[in-house]
Amino acid sequence: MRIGVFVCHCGSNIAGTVDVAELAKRALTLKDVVYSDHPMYTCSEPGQAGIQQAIKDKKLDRVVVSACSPHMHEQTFRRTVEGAGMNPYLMEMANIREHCSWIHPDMAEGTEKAWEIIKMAVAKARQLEPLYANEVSVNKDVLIIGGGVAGIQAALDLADAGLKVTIVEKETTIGGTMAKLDKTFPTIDCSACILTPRMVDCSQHENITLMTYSEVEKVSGYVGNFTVDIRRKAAMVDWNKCVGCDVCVQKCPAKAPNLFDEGLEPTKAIYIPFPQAVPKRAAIQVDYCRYFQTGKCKVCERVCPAGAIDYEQKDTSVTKEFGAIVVATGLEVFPWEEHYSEYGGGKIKDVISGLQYERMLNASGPYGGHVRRMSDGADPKTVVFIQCVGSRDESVNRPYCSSVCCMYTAKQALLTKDHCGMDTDVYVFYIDIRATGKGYEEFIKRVQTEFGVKYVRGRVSKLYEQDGKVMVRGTDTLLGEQVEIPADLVVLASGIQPADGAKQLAQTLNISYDEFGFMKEGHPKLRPVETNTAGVFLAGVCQAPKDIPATVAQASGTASKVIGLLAKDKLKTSPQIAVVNQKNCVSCWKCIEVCPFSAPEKQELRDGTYKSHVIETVCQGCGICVATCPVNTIELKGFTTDAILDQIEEVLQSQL
Amino acid sequence: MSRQDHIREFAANALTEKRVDYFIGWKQGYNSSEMIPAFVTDPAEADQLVWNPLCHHNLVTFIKRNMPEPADAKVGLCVKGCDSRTLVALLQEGLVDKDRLYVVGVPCDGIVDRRKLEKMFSSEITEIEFPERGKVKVTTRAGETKELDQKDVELIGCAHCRYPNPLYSDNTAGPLEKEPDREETKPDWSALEQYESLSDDVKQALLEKIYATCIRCFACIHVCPVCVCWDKCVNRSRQPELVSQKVGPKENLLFQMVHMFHVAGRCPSCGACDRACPVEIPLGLLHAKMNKEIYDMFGFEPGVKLDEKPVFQVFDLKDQFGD
Amino acid sequence: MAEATNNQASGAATTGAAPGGAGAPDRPVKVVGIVCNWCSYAGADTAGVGRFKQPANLRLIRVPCTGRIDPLFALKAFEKGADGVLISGCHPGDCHYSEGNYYARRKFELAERMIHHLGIPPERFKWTWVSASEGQRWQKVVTEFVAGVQKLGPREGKAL
Amino acid sequence: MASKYLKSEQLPAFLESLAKNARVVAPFKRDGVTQYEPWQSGKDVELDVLLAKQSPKEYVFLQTETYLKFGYEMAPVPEGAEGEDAVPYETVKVDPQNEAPKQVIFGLRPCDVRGFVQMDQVFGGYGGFYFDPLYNARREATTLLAVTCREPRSTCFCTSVGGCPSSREGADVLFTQIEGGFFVEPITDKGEAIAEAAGAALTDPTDTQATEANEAKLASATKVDPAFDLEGVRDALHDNIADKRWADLAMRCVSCGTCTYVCPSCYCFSINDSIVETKGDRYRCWDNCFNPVYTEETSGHNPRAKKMNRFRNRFSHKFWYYPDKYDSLLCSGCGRCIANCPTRIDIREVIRVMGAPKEAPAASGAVAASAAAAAAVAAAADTTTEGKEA
Amino acid sequence: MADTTSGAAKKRLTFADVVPGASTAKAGKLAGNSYVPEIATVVEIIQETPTIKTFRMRFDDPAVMESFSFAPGQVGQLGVFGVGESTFAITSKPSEKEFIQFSVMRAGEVTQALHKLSVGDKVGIRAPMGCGFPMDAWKGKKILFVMGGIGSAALKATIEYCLEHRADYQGVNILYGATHPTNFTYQYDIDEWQKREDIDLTLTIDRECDGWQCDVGMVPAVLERMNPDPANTIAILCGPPIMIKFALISFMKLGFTPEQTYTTLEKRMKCGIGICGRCNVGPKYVCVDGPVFSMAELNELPDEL
Ligand SMILES: Cc1cc2nc3c(=O)[nH]c(=O)nc-3n(C[C@H](O)[C@H](O)[C@H](O)COP(=O)(O)OP(=O)(O)OC[C@H]3O[C@@H](n4cnc5c(N)ncnc54)[C@H](O)[C@@H]3O)c2cc1C
Ligand SMILES: Cc1cc2nc3c(=O)[nH]c(=O)nc-3n(C[C@H](O)[C@H](O)[C@H](O)COP(=O)(O)OP(=O)(O)OC[C@H]3O[C@@H](n4cnc5c(N)ncnc54)[C@H](O)[C@@H]3O)c2cc1C
Ligand code: SF4
Ligand code: SF4
Ligand code: SF4
Ligand code: SF4
Ligand code: SF4
Ligand code: SF4
Repeated sequence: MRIGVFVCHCGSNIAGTVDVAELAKRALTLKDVVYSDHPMYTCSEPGQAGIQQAIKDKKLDRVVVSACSPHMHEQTFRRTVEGAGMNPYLMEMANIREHCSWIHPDMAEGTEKAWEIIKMAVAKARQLEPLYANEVSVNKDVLIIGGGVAGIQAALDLADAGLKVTIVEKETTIGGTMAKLDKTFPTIDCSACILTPRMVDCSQHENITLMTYSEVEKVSGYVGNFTVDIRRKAAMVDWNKCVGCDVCVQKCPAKAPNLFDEGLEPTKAIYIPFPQAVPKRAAIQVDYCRYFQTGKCKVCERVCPAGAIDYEQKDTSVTKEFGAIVVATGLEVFPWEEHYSEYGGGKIKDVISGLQYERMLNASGPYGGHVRRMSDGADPKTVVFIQCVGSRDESVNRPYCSSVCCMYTAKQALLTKDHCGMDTDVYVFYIDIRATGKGYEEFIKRVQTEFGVKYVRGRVSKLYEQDGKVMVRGTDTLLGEQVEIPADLVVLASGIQPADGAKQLAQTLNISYDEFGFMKEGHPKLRPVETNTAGVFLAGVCQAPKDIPATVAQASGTASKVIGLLAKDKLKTSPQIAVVNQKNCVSCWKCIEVCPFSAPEKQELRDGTYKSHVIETVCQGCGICVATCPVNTIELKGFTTDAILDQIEEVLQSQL
Repeated sequence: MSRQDHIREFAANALTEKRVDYFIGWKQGYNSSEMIPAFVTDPAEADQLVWNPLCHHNLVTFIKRNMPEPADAKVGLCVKGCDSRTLVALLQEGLVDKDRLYVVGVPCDGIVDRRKLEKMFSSEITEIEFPERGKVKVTTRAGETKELDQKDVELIGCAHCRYPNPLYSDNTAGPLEKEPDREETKPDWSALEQYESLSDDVKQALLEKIYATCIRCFACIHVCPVCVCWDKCVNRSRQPELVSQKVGPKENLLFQMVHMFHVAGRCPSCGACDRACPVEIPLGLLHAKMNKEIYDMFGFEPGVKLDEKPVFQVFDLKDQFGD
Repeated sequence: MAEATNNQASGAATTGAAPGGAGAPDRPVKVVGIVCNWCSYAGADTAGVGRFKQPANLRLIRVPCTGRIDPLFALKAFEKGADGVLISGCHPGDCHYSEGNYYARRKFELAERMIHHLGIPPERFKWTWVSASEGQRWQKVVTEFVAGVQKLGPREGKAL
Repeated sequence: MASKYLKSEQLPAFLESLAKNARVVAPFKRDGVTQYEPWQSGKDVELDVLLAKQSPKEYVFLQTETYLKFGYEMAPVPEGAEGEDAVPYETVKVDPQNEAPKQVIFGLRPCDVRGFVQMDQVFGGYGGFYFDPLYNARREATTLLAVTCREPRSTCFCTSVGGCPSSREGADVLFTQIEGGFFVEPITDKGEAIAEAAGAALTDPTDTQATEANEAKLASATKVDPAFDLEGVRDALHDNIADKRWADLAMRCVSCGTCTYVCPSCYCFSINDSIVETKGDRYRCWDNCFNPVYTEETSGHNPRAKKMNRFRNRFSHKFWYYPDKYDSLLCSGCGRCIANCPTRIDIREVIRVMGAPKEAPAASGAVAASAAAAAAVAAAADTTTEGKEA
Repeated sequence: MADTTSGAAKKRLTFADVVPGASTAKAGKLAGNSYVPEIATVVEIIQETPTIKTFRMRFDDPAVMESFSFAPGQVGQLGVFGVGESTFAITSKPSEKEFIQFSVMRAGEVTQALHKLSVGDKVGIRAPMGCGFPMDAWKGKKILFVMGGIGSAALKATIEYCLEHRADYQGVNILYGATHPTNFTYQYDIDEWQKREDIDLTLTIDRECDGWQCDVGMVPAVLERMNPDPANTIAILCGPPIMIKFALISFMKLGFTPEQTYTTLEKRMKCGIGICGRCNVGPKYVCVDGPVFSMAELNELPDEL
């Protein structure tokens, strides 16, 4: 073996406190080191050329660059040696700047430590093996899970860029939460007016395939080559025939809860969520359908002009291949009824959630936009809003801020005045106002001053019914006194949480999530739309609470990342990954158990036994499996156990 | 019917009816003071099987990776309370095939520590009888005979056994033994206290002395039922060479630490390793401490619940240690 | 045990260096650090960039993730004569591979307790979390740890 | 050579005299376990426990023995050198190790001694094979002071393999415990030298003491239970090589190798290197044929992959392979492997079953006093009266 | 072959009997410390196939180089200090005096370290070991070499010997198989052999491959097609265990007797001098009784190959 050692001066950055010339000389006494040099700036043009020259002249087969942090220049020097025909992974760096010269002002001390750092690097270099990056071809289709505004935005961006997109949406229509909203803050423009055209775009775009009423069941494969099983739920209606005429819904005799209207008023067993649904197709909720429950009825079948009803329909499953996956599963309203017994736990009719109120305000909602008391349908005179229900509340395990409630409460307060008249008393109980977006603070001010909404700082401790009113008891912490307001209607700014089933989906996709089920980004700052599983991206509230502008921005960001990824025909995967030496594998499967990416799999050998095998393209090279394998038969290339042990021994050599 | 008769009858039936190809139990060794594992294939030999407080072998060892051949053989097996926990530990990880096993649980009221006995007599022990429950009658080669209380000569773990009744079995040999109230009482680690109270230097010196005697025969590892890699043990590997093949107190102790980490969360302190060590190294000292700390960290007892996973193969976001 | 000559006594024989006499009790201690690439190695870089002075007793080994660190590495280091072992990685929740440090902390915690059981004072082994931005914290961790180890002094002639 | 008498009280003084010129090793009890250990004054030799846990072989055939030290050096580049000359080149220095301090092992049993005799053939170049300098250097520097067994254990079977509890074969001095002390018989020159060096600690024995010693020897020989008939064992093992009963017998074995490590005659070893940076050593250390990776080749192919193969190898080695090569057995009947096996695998049983000719199935239970045992007793009686050169 | 059963020298030898440097064959075996390798320097490295390199080394001590000789079929322990030793067949020409050559397939630890060597690096060699082929006894016979993969290394020296003493043998016939054309070792020699009239060389690869002109098929099948005449022939077989297994069946089909069929065994070994007890197949030790065995001998041994 022939190792070359290059001890960088880095101007005076290193040479100032480390005797680089001395180290270069001493390096020649190390086993296998046949060449050393101490360039002024190793990373500079001449410095790199010097390394390349030495590789050729001295027939070096390993190079140790003793300079700055590998985070700084590992890539640089890998390219350097590669340029001289050497495998890039045969270069090792010794960090004698950040970890030495810059923190040890004493020359003698610094030089001594640098010497040991170099020795360790040489010891590691001896263990290095040439590694070769794997290339995999890339499927250019993208799967988007969730058809809310995030999914829609990403889909359109991607489709416009020429990529084929499939949206899988679990409801019968796309649109998500935003489709339920009335107006949107801070501009008070109509939610449907801006969303529905985009929904229609989606359905008409030649590059977009909509798969509504569907769910992702199984995902296998890896970046560029995912295989996904998608289950399409049986709607009991043949969607190829259904024209969305709504006749069946009108004639259906069976009532069913209307989830789109957040349960305010019932719909029918056969339903179309809302008039602008895309696709606009009917589906039967079999649990409520008279035919399915009693075996008699079939009214819809009789009335359907298209003959689309099909009571025998079964779930179907399709398997598709994708190159990238975008998760945009959005949100769900915090189920406050289960947690806030002090607010009546859902038993007081005139206490409703913010999203229910959106439906109430909405002109296409159950009450045509008429705000009314749920108990008697009367116009409310006093409306009280309570913020932070299920947000920033440790006691219900929701310590995070839902980020949109302050704003939508202000919006709803304003709309209340608008719908019910300026003389309506509107109170908002708040803890802090978070209005950080563009024009948001101004909006709040307007609501307070222009519309006379009374903001009370404090928590509401109890809601109870008295004389047909909802008594709101709380403290005004600014005044420091108890307040009690008899309200006609109380709207809870219930917080938001990840969509139902987000955790399971994350597990299916092998991405991580926090304890609430929000999916985790690759890095909070630097990789905000990627996940740690290559090829899986995030958009919208599934990652963290955010409002529509932020959602859309993130969705477009994601789209551009996906485009960037799929612009390549081949993907290079890092070769610094785990490999199983199957000779010694005892099939204990602990590696499979612990790998965060499900990279190891059971592989059947010719003799019928099973041994572990790491799928190269899935492995991210963390090495958790390596430290877990009891027989140490998995090696992490580039960080082998032998290399680590050799470094340990090298450090302690003088100790022995 | 005594437990022993139950085992014999069960084994004979299972073999006759071909429900199992082998039945693993205990039988007498070269004299009545030694019980050894028995592999019975012929129903007629079932009456060799015995059950008494000398049946210390943890038979789960024989089914871990070197299950009797052929690979689809069905095996009948006796387990005591502590043995059953090692079986559960293997089942938790899917390392043995439940469907090939027929497990006879043997409720146990304590196993005699033969080594403790040996140290009480100057002459070789040639005969041990159990005239009544709780009594041990020992006869030596020199002809000396002595009757002892079983409780006085039991294995160290038996006094505080929390699971005298097998936790996994298809059939139970006789009535259950009385169990401690596990809600009320915590595991007892008083045996460790004396060691724990020593100073660091004294501990080091003591360990050095103890581990200097290890001959690296690997008996401890090979009898350990939950060690699944015995034939590929990393302690014998040169690539990577985690532990040198040299013998010396450092290496020997490191080698035990490797074993310890590999069984952490899976070893219920069944004591098989301790009893197998020819030079009588108190290996239980490590395992008991490990289990104590694991209990302290996770409230976890290895090999108790079938649906649990060993604690080091999983994690919990809410783990409370570290800074 | 048979021979207590250099043949059987471990380690010492390999290099031929005289073990006992070498390293007078006042020699500076040697601490082995094993850190993850993404947080603590970068944190140490940050400390360097900030010119935060640290004792020169630490030697760092870079691994991708704390999940890669077998607790036995620490024991191996002690076997080979390390005076202290420091392990550091990303804060829980920040693991580059999302879960590595959750597994790791369980193992390190057990390792720490067992290391003490072996008679190695707890001050000689530390595992902690330092993020890439926490240069100052890195400095503090290193300085305090090394000071603690130095106080106990070099380890000589111990079983492990 | 004249026999002597050593008073029990004189034993420490006697050992002290030996310790002047050599290291003295003897069985001692520590924490209830008897082992051969270097003697220090004040320690009480343990002779009541018949056999130390391990055989004394580790004092001659070390468990870890560094036999080569080596160091790489990069030859320094001459000042001002250029081109190829400026490339440092590697040299390696090797330094063979073969130290063998003088030692006396006291208190071994005749079966322990026999272990050495058997190993001597392997390491000593018998039959034109290689001569092992490491073993032989230590062997030559070692003097063996054997003690006649008083109370054979139930696992002893030396008489079945041609030994006897008072055998002089291979010993330098034989001690026999009698009333108040030991009857001491120097056998070889080395033994004679020891006796001389002991000086006044040894006295001339009386005739009664000689008779007493004789009786003690005879008594102990008859106390060893016959285990099997050696006749035809080798051929039977050969014929039974593919017999299914091997697998049945091996069933209970856990393949640990304890039996081989405690055995006075097992000698398999491995060779390993260790290196830190440029300096390292090559050492040999005990290994055993039960080690599952013992014969495993790099490809993963293992000629003795099954426990049964390894099990069969050990017993066949002792009673067939070795005899074919060296014309004697590789077992001294000490029974250590039986007593220390975690599952008490009984070599006697194995030989009874597998060493019996195929057509005549082995009689279960003990074999009637075999010819070999009878002969051994007779021989014991013989050797007591007159010293015979080994 | 060593006389294994004589039990002749019943006296325990001492150092005095083993004079270092003694020259008779037997004393030579007993002389010195057989564990201490001779130091040699790598003088040339030839990359034979992606996983096989041939190393030529020269003993640092010129006297050792000069006196070094071996019989075809003999092996040596080649080691890298700090990593260990492994057994390899000596592949130089028996008459070669300039260097000693081994061909090493990258497999485990030692071979990996060997593959990392550069020219000028030091190694330790203990050679020769074991017994060679009874070349003298085979004079006047036809020799048929059947080899696969790295098995060629074991037979290389023997082939060279036959070619050097071509007149002594009635015929030299080589059948050499590899998985792929790039996996043939000694390509330069093969070219040479192909040109020679007095060698009958058949090359075969497992599966069709572009540009391949010789045979296609597994060695045993090709062997049967070749249909060699067993009369006055010695067959020597070496290759992976699976090839040996099936080639043997073919040989028996072709009418070869176990006595005229030879192979060289690979067993894990450490000491290489018949002590450590690792390479035995029953009472035979590959390192001293082998590695060369006739099938007749092997049939006597336990089924532990
Ligand atoms: C009461 C209320 C009022 C609000 N008012 C405003 C406002 O005025 N202005 C503003 O900017 N923001 C407002 N917001 C926030 C806004 O609703 C969100 O920012 C936005 O809807 C997030 O979009 P999304 O696409 O991420 O999620 P969503 O709109 O929730 O879409 C997610 C979609 O994914 C589908 N899905 C979920 N799981 C799966 C699965 N497993 N498989 C397939 N499909 C799945 C869902 O059915 C849904 O269609 C308000 C929020 C609430 C609760
Ligand atoms: C007589 C003989 C001749 C051989 N000739 C050649 C040859 O010419 N070219 C060649 O490439 N290979 C040859 N081999 C095989 C070669 O010895 C192994 O490939 C080599 O030992 C692998 O060692 P390793 O250190 O790389 O593997 P590791 O698995 O790391 O080896 C560890 C130890 O196991 C031993 N070992 C493991 N496998 C074998 C094996 N198959 N044979 C012997 N010892 C083993 C070695 O002693 C080594 O020190 C020969 C083997 C024998 C017995
Ligand atoms: S290194 Fe191991 S644990 Fe990490 S991703 Fe790869 S296979 Fe999974
Ligand atoms: S952890 Fe290791 S031994 Fe277990 S299955 Fe995975 S690779 Fe095999
Ligand atoms: S059983 Fe005892 S002597 Fe044998 S390896 Fe284990 S601890 Fe060491
Ligand atoms: S380590 Fe010992 S106590 Fe623990 S399971 Fe294994 S044999 Fe039993
Ligand atoms: S094989 Fe057993 S009885 Fe024979 S010498 Fe060895 S240990 Fe003693
Ligand atoms: S016979 Fe006993 S001691 Fe020997 S390997 Fe088998 S179980 Fe271990």
